Amino acid sequence: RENQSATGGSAGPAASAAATQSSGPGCAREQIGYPKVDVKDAIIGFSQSEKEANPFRIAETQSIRDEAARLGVPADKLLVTNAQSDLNKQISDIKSLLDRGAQLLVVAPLNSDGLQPALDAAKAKKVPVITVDRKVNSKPCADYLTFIGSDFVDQGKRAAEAMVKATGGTGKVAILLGSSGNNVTTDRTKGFKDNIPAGLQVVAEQTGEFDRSKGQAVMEQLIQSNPDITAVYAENDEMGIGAVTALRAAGKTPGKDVKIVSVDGTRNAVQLVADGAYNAVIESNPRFGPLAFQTLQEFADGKAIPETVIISDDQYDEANAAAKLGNAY
Amino acid sequence: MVLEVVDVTKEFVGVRALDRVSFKLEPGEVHALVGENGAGKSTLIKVLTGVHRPTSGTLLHRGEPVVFTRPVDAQRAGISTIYQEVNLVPLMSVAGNLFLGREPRRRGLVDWKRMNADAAGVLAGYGIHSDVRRPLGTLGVGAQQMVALARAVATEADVVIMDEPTSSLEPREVETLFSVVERLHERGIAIVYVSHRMDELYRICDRVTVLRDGKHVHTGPLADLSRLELVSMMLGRSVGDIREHGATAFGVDHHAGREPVLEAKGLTSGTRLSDVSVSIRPGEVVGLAGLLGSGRSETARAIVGALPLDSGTVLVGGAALGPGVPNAMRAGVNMLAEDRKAEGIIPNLSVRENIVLAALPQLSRFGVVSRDRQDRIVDTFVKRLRIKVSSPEQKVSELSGGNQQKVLLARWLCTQPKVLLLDEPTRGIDVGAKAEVQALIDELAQEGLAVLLISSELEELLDGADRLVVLKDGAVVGELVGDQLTQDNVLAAIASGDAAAGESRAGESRAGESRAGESTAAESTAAESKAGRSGEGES
Amino acid sequence: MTVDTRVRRASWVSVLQRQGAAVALALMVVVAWISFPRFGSPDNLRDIALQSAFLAVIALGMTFVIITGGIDLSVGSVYALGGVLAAYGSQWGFLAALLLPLVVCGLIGLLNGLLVAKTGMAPFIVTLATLLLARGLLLAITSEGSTTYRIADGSAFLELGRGTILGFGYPVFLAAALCVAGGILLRRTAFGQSVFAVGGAEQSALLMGLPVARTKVLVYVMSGVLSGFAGAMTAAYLQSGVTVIGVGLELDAIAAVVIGGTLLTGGMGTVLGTVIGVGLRNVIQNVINQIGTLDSNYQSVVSGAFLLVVVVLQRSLSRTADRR
Amino acid sequence: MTALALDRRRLARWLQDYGVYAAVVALLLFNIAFTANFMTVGNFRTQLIQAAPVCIVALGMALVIGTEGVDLSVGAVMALSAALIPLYLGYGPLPAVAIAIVAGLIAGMFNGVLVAYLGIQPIVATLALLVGGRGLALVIAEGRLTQLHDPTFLWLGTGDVLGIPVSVVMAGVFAVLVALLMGRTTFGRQLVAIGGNRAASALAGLPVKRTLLSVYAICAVLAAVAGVLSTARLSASDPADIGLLMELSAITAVVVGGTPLTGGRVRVLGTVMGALLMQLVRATLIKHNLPDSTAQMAQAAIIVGAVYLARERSNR
Ligand SMILES: Nc1ncnc2c1ncn2[C@@H]1O[C@H](COP(=O)(O)OP(=O)(O)OP(=O)(O)O)[C@@H](O)[C@H]1O
Ligand SMILES: Nc1ncnc2c1ncn2[C@@H]1O[C@H](COP(=O)(O)OP(=O)(O)OP(=O)(O)O)[C@@H](O)[C@H]1O
Ligand SMILES: [Mg+2]
Ligand SMILES: [Mg+2]
Repeated sequence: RENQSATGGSAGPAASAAATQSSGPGCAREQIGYPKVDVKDAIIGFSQSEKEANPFRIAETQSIRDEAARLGVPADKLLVTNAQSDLNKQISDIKSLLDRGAQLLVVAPLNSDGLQPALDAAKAKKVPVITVDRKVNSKPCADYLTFIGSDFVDQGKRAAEAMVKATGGTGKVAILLGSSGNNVTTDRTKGFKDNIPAGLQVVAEQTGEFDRSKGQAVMEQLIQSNPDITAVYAENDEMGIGAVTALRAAGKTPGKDVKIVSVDGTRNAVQLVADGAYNAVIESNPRFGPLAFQTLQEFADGKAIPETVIISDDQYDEANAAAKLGNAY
Repeated sequence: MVLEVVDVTKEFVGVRALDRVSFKLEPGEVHALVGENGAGKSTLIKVLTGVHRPTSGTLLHRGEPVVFTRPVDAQRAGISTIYQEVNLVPLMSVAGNLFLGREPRRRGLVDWKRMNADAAGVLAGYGIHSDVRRPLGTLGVGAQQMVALARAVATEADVVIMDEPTSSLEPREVETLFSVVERLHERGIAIVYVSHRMDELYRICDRVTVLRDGKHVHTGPLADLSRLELVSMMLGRSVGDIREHGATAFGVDHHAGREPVLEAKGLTSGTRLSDVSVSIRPGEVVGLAGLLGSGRSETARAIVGALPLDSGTVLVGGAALGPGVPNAMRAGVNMLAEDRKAEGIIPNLSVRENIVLAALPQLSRFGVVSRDRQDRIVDTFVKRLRIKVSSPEQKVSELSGGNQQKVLLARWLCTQPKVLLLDEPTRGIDVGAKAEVQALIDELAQEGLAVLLISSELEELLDGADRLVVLKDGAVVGELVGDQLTQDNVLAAIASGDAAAGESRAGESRAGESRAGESTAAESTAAESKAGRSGEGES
Repeated sequence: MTVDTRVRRASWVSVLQRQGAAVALALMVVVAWISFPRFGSPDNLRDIALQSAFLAVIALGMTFVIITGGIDLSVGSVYALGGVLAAYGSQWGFLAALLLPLVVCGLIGLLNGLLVAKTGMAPFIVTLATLLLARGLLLAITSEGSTTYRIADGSAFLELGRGTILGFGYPVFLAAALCVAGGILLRRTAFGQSVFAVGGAEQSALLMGLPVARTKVLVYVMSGVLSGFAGAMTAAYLQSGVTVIGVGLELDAIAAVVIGGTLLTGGMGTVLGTVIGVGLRNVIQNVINQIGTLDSNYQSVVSGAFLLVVVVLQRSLSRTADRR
Repeated sequence: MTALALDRRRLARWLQDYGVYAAVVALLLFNIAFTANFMTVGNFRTQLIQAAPVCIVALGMALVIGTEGVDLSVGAVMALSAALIPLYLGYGPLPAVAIAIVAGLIAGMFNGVLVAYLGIQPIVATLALLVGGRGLALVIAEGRLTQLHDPTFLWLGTGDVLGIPVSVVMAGVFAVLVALLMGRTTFGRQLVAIGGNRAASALAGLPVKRTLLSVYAICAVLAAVAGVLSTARLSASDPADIGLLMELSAITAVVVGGTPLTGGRVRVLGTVMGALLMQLVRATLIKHNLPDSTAQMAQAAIIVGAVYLARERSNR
């Protein structure tokens, strides 16, 4: 698995923003007749989906801003909106970005479905759209340019592999699900469940709504009713950390008695791995800035853009957590 | 028999409100239903109209056994009712209330223009000349009662039940009501009439049924009974035991102090009050006289700080009162409000809590209330005012109307005020208790309390007050003292300067008539023609 | 003073009183127009109208419910459920896509209505329960939210959400038509009168022989059907039955209704006020977007502040009107 | 037939008064019979700890509901108090907690002024703070969750008093205080009177505005306390998520506990039971590992069932 930076030498957290480009016919500017818009001189719109109230969103927005600044895009040419978790608002946001003259769009979709009207509006104005972190169920190249992000099913699969490594392939696992109805939840669950051996038995699957305190509350209940749980798969770090607190309160040693694997790569979770209270964290990389701008520039330059650009996700475990703590967000 | 109940019993939790009561209503008669507060009159009526379902017993309508499960059933069967507490929709317009459920329509849609015109016409016939578009709740209780009357009479019915319809009406409105009763009587409609005012009963009723403690005591022609006999039957005491006094139990004059304890000067509030001044001396009972809507209640409310003033001051013991009720209360000025349902009782609290409500701060130390002292006070007043309760812990909303009124009186008396403003204090109270209340007012005045008395019964005012201030359209039009206190003088004072108003009112009712006529011509649906007819009938 | 002039003045006063929100909206629009050049652009106005349309349909039903003294917290979930059902039904054609959500959501409304009217349970709690019920149903038919039903390209049903006249989307016209019909229903029919009466004084309405229970059931059914219809329109607009929409929408709808001058305790309110309330909400949101540079966390602070200013303004306007 | 009717009425009355208790007992029995490892001290501890914050908020909410109001801002107030704690924890746990509670007091007074003095309908007045308050909390916290390490402060979340978790003790103490407040003080009696008939209370000279102001203040202070306790338990200040949807949980607990939303009555012990019932429902659904869809529908059914039993019946 590659962890090398595609954007070159910048050090620090951005270092893990690498891409493994998946295949596909490729989408070139001439082919769809979009105008050439140079990234440095363009008005760029970024539509964020939720409040910047968790590490992932904070890092995501920051990465876009940083990269824009690095490329010398003036502050007033980067328009940023936030849909506050309201799908209709995100559509309005995107339309208003177009209205305000955005020539290139980066969108962090709130949901995989439902952005069609906004994409249509962009298409009508021949504005290329890159969706980051979440793929939309529309036609690439036609409705939007490309998707840059993680493969959530793959994250689940890697979590399963890490879990097998931590547990030796046997035990009773509890899954702390993300919010119901969210496709990230669906994918991370599928990837995990499809890839665990028969020896690992899923004894409980309950939603912690991606929230630390709910994760903690659910875990507290599960330890009481299933005292023999030996592993926890949390679909994000926050719930995993909540589980750690719950396990400690119940007198168990997280990381030893009960193995914990989660997805995200936030600093708090990686710290726990380094401390030995956690077993593995699969990164979900939020640093889309460099890749997104690079892709837009390549599009402007007439290169064919693949329909999916998978950002590389790192992985933290006992072996590397302490060393890589600086990469966590 | 239009309507008959046989052996009806109605039990509430802990109370047997009706105990094997039978009652027969003949076609075309005006049947009085009398009894003390809490005797079960309202309950019987509610059983007749499907509000309550009897615990046992049968109900016959034109000889057929019927079960009314909802008030609508009774209405469909031709029974129209005015309940004791006004049961209309306060936020809805006057016209909307009047025509609710039978709105005039045009092309299937409610015809507001015609509805308003019809309503104005109908109500003018009842002496109500207010804007029919304003919310009903802004009318006084008396005016609301007239609207309820107009509404009940307008529906096609062969039985009309009236539960204390005159309790807040002026002599003039009472006359209007009687003429309505007369007309219904002529049309052969049977009427059940509940009232604590003996004069009224003897004037309009043919037969009487007496209830006592939920039991049937007597039914027979009213003319066969003397007042004294009737009262003794109601109270369950022998004729000899009942003291004979005048129309009221008020004694003679009080010995009023020299300096007024309360002086209200130049009270002005919007269109409701203009420049009203009243002063009361300790030990004096000042009456406020006037017609429905003349601003008597408003004056009392303004004094106690419940009505925002444009100008004017209230002085208590020479010091100006701050705005708001709590300030007035701190200065010892209390008001008994006229509308006991909307502004009096706290329905889901117990009788005890309702009584001590205003006196709570006095009954508690460091904010902690003393149960003992509460119980003592409550006990005293329950006995003294003869409040009929199963226990002081009974919910006040479960009491009969008259008993609720007594609870409210007790609430104010136990705060030991300096000035007491009483707006219709004896409203709905039975004869025995009424005398008690009147004597109590006398006694309190004797002890130096200053009282402002508002009453729709002129005798009560004339006998009880030492001085009478006459109001008209929110302004003082006369003041009567001593020998001047006669009915004629009051009416004369009210009549003075009546010319202008009279003119405009005549104009309105004419407009109402002609519109009602139009509507009959423009018949297109059955509902329309029905509404048209009813409009015509009343105007 | 003759009755006529008195009548005229009273109604003028009450118009002003009721339109506190309208004044606030007018002010808001003028300020936005002056401060933000793009606010007045046709595209922006069309977008505001379209966004308002969905909420307006839901708030219309809510208006009726609130005037009867009730409340319907289930609208957000029912809206989402309606969208999913419409997308699901679209595989069998236009009619199925339209009827399926209307019927199911109407049934949820009926359940609300029956529970409220026949058992005397508090509407707040009944509809809170059906909020959960509708979400649960939605998750059940989408296999815990993992299946998303998409409306096939070229399906006739898509037009419902995406067709335009003069650039304004069909939903705008549909919402407008429904609101006009709703206004007439409320003001000009016997049903409307009993809605007011039930909310103003339920006991009295009962004693006056009005069909109290039926009225209550009907308003909840209306609210359910309208929310379902809004969901269906949204599905057509988004081209799929999105599972994550509608969370917290009930509060938006209630706020719009109340800001529009409808009394939460029942007995008073207008459809026009509600429409204005909905407009206000979306204009505020738009203005916040126009400001642009606001940090996302500040955005909610600002919208809270706006909400506050609007209610206080509306309240003080109606108070001065009251004093007259 | 009469006797039967009376019996049924008595049963109805009994259910109305004790419905929640019966429901709690029924659910306990169900769990004892069908849930593995239910009868353990640890399990009961868990249930009580989890119910405590909801219970504390619900007590305040019950007072507000008693005045015919509602407070939607409790969750946002929890977030505000949570956001403030890390800022002042440097000065020691006591000042930090004090500041968080003062913030609650200010928020409550703000609501109270809107409702009592400006006459704005409670639901919208408190909605403004619901929308804005959490945003403000996030602004204060710069959108970030902050891990807390002060052991004295964390003791609030993990410590015991006489073997009982601190938060449970606090909930108990508050329940007793609120019960005394309602049963024994002028304030309490005036509160229900105002909820029962505001116009009449005003005319009876009760300090209506002051009482309303105090009630909203108390409610928000209790919410702030719950925010502090939850933060300590989470050992992190998480203004983005703490107290999310708390307003609905609290209102549900109050109503399930038998306090009518129409005001004029407050049932303190019922409220505590309501909070416990909802906690047990959640626990049962999790322990039986039901999928979210079924869990939500089951919860709907249980709420309706419990409130149906405890509903006010008309006396006809
Ligand atoms: N809903 C109720 N619950 C319990 N008791 C009730 C209820 N309604 C009436 N009662 C009781 O029934 C008895 C009869 O009351 P009712 O209202 O019929 O008296 P009334 O004759 O109309 O008196 P008044 O002249 O004061 O109006 C009273 O003792 C009253 O307390
Ligand atoms: N007959 C009427 N015609 C027009 N308006 C009326 C009438 N009666 C009452 N009103 C209106 O109702 C409002 C309340 O007056 P209210 O009836 O309380 O005065 P009041 O003098 O205390 O009479 P009462 O005590 O007999 O009810 C007033 O603003 C008045 O304009
Ligand atoms: Mg009576
Ligand atoms: Mg009066």
